[in-house]
Amino acid sequence: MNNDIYLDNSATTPVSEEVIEAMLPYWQVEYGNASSLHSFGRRAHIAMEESRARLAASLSASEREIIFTASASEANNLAIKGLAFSGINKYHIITSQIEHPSVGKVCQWLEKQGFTVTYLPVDQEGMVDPDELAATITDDTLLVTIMYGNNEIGTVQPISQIAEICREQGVIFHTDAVQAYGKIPLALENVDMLSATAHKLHGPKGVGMLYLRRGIKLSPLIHGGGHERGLRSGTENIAGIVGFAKAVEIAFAEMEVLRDRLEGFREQLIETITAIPKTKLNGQRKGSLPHITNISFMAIEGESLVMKLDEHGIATSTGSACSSPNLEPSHVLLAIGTPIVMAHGSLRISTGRRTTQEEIDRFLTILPQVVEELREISPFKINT
Amino acid sequence: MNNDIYLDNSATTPVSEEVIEAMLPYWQVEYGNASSLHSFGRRAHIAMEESRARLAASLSASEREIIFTASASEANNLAIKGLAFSGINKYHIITSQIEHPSVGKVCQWLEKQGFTVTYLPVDQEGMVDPDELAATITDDTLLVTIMYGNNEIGTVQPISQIAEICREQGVIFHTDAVQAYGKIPLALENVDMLSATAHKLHGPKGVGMLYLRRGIKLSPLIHGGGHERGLRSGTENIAGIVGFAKAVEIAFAEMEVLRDRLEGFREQLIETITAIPKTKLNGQRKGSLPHITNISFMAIEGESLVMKLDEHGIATSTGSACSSPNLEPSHVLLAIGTPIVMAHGSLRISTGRRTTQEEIDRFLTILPQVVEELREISPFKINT
Amino acid sequence: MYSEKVIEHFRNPHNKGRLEKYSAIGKVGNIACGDVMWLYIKVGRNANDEEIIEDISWETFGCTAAIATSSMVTEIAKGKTLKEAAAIQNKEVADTLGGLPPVKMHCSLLAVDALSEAIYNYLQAKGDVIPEVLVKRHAHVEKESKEFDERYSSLMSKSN
Amino acid sequence: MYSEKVIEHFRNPHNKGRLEKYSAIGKVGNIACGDVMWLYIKVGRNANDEEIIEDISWETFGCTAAIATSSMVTEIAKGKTLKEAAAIQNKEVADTLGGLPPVKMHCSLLAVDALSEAIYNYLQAKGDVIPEVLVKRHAHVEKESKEFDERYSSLMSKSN
Ligand SMILES: Cc1ncc(COP(=O)(O)O)c(C=O)c1O
Ligand SMILES: Cc1ncc(COP(=O)(O)O)c(C=O)c1O
Repeated sequence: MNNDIYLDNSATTPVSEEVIEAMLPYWQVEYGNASSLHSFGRRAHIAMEESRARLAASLSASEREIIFTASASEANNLAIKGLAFSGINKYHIITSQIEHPSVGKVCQWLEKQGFTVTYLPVDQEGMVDPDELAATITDDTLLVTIMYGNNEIGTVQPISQIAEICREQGVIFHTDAVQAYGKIPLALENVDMLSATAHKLHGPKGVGMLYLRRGIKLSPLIHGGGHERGLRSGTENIAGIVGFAKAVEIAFAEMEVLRDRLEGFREQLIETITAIPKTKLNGQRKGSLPHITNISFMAIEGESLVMKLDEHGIATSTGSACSSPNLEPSHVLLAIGTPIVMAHGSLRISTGRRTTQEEIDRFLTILPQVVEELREISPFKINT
Repeated sequence: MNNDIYLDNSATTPVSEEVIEAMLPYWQVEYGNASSLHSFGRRAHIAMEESRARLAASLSASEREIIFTASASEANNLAIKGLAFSGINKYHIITSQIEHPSVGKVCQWLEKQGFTVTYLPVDQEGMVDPDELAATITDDTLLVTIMYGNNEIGTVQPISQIAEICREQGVIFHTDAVQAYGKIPLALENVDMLSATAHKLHGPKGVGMLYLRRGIKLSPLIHGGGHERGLRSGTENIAGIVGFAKAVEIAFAEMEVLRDRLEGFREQLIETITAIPKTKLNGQRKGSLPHITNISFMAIEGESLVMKLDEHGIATSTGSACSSPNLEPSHVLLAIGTPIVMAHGSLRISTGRRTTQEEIDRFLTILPQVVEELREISPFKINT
Repeated sequence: MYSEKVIEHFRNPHNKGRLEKYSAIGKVGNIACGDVMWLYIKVGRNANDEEIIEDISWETFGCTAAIATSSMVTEIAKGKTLKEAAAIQNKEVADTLGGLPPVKMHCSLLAVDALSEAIYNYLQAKGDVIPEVLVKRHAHVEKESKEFDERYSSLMSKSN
Repeated sequence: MYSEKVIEHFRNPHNKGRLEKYSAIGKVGNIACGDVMWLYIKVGRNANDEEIIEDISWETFGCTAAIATSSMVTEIAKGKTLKEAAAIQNKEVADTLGGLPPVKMHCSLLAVDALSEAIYNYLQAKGDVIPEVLVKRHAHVEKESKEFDERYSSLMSKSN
């Protein structure tokens, strides 16, 4: 497996050695339940609160504002449904057409419960227009939820502008920052809620968090023992939480250096791949998340491209939702106006902390061969 | 820490060495996202499905019937709210007075949403009366949820009788089997849903499961990418899931032997402790969960007993909800008719896979001294 | 999700490309759905003087399953009489591949459709009687293609 | 949850037990709430001939915080004049213990109440004028005790 090249870091990341080391004591030695009175419990509780403090610091927030969940999906659901059911008599939500399903599907579900949802369009690079957003806010608007950075194409939204508009209009603003948190500096001044997850930044799977600005009331999704200030019950996953905090610590310490390196890779990827005929970069040319590059290939179906690369030990993904039963391509690519044919042939390459120059070079040698192979067996011939 | 005696295994358990070993590969080597198409993803998916098969086998269920969650609290919420919101036009739920808050608080919340809930009383040993249960079922009854074994006093309910009644009456039956699963053989013939969690049986915190009989439709709590057959979205915690399956494998392989050993400890604990004046066993004398022993001490407040034992390196817990702001003692102890004073002075001793005879002996030497000490500083004198 | 056999056929597909000399083509699928299959047959005769599929190949734009089923359906059909070939069921293709994920079963349908279309086109060009089964399948393919076009245009307008 | 100082006082409580000779007792709390504190004072006089708390002790049924605050309030009060002792605030007790969890703040209240009650009882028995603050606190303690009794009976009936 040593030869494998993992370029799917926006799906999930390998857990860093330091993170595993940080977690290890919390299974066999410090295994207490953080609610227990005895020393085992107290030490677990301290470890949890130290981790919470670290996450809070990363957002310049206070500890009371961090709620641990099991995933960003849960955090998104808690933020949106929790506010929807908190008893505020407002029934309009504004979001974008390019959200992750854990925001998009929640909004669709709320529509069935009687809410009205505005799905803002985006431009060709995937950007929401803050003016357009401002124009859709009404007296009935409960929440605006716009993701920070897109998971398929890497586009970064003008969050500080959007958040400021919401603050001025007295509307609560939530952002799904799963892909941006720990990768780029975040502008959070007027952000009321923010979701993140550990496994996208070299932490363990199964831990997420919601930043919840003090004073905002939510209805819990999971009732029970009253953990996390009553907002999320269930015995806390101490090892996971400690691992999350460690991963965040590393991510913030390394952010600038890593970002430069990944931006370098991204430049190289874009240059080399768009030199292949009939290809197109999806997303922003500049200002994008550093770790995501999404490119479409005419006359190739994305899934088979991923599978062919896999044959060479290269892990990537496709924006096209080929596995979805209705066979429609990615809603994100369609939202930015990608022609269907190109939307079916998209490849997402996402780098991470472990990615090396040598891997990028090797990938860029193999990719054109694979593209060639697939175009050869396609009925649509591309004159190269 | 080597001298510490951990007797709080119903709060949580140390993770077994074999379980950690089983999990280890899934952080740094097999870290793929189980939804990914490439080999990393496929291997993660296989690991998850093998784990699912193992859990299914432990319940004589099929793999499709196992839904992974992050905790039993989540599983209980999913089972109860998920059914409540599934679109069946029935609005009556039957439960008991001694459920875990992740069932009890959900029922209370549903009452606010317009449901009617019957909280069945229990007898002095904590048993629900199946006839009484049968009598409360109406045409409007959607669900009966009764826990398998109680987490505070260890009482095991007549689940097969209850489940049979529900089946006959066409009412869906759910059981919170957190404390019983892997500890005693379960009678599941007519059980429709069952919740369990890994961290109570020497698996990791942060993984739970819901067994959901084929054909029962639930509304998801967490919408999103459609994981777990659409019932619970969020990237799956593969390491945790693999660890859960390993812990279950061990628990089932060792069940008989461990049960005998823990029952032996329980006998010894009951004999020795109830020999201390003004004490009383809470729960069943026979037929209880093997790992839980709950005893009340007159004129002692439970929390300080736990804290005094902790001074001696002994981890236990109290049934009294001393940390709850309203200062009311355990709802379970009150439900079995324990006088308030005794309910305030309860101690729960719970053993596990790692508990040794030597630890039990040492605990039983220290406990009477500690009881004596606390009674000495109490205004209520016990004539010993 | 995919069986080993599917992945094997995807990695080393049989009968790929365009036959130099072919008797007919069957074209199915729609680029808007991400699956297009062109199937080429060359018809010959066996010892009993029955018309058989002497050679066969395909060109496919599509996912792993589309490519693997293209490979498999041509393997199964090769050497069969036209009548036998027309009787191949998509389930046989999927089963021989060790099964397909439910959302991918349509690929095996596409593959047998492509084969049927090729035989249909061959018989029609020759002016031969076309068996009922092929006529029915052809009608179905036409209908789907029309539906796809409609869906395609709706998707296209969505993407503006 | 508990500060180091709380745990230290819980483990090695000061002034525990019943004074052999005491001038008055203050009894507060209710067994139904899980907290009962009895506080004993022995009154003497200082060099200025003011009445002081010469010795002090307690017996407590209650949680960690109840025991730690019993220990701490008696430490703080010892040697103080009655007037100074009557002015001790629960916040001082809690702060000197390095803080208490919010749900446990009532223990520090209980502790100063017990002290106030002891002084109140002492002064009342002697027929002295009772400072306004002690009268008020005494009224409050009486009221709480009545409320507790009501709650207790409701809890008792629940547990049948
Ligand atoms: C009976 C019972 N049900 C549910 C739970 C909740 O389990 P978890 O901590 O996994 O949410 C527990 C333990 O906390 C329990 O003992
Ligand atoms: C933008 C975005 N939001 C939410 C999620 C969901 O995260 P999780 O898997 O922790 O639920 C993901 C990744 O899957 C994501 O990329």
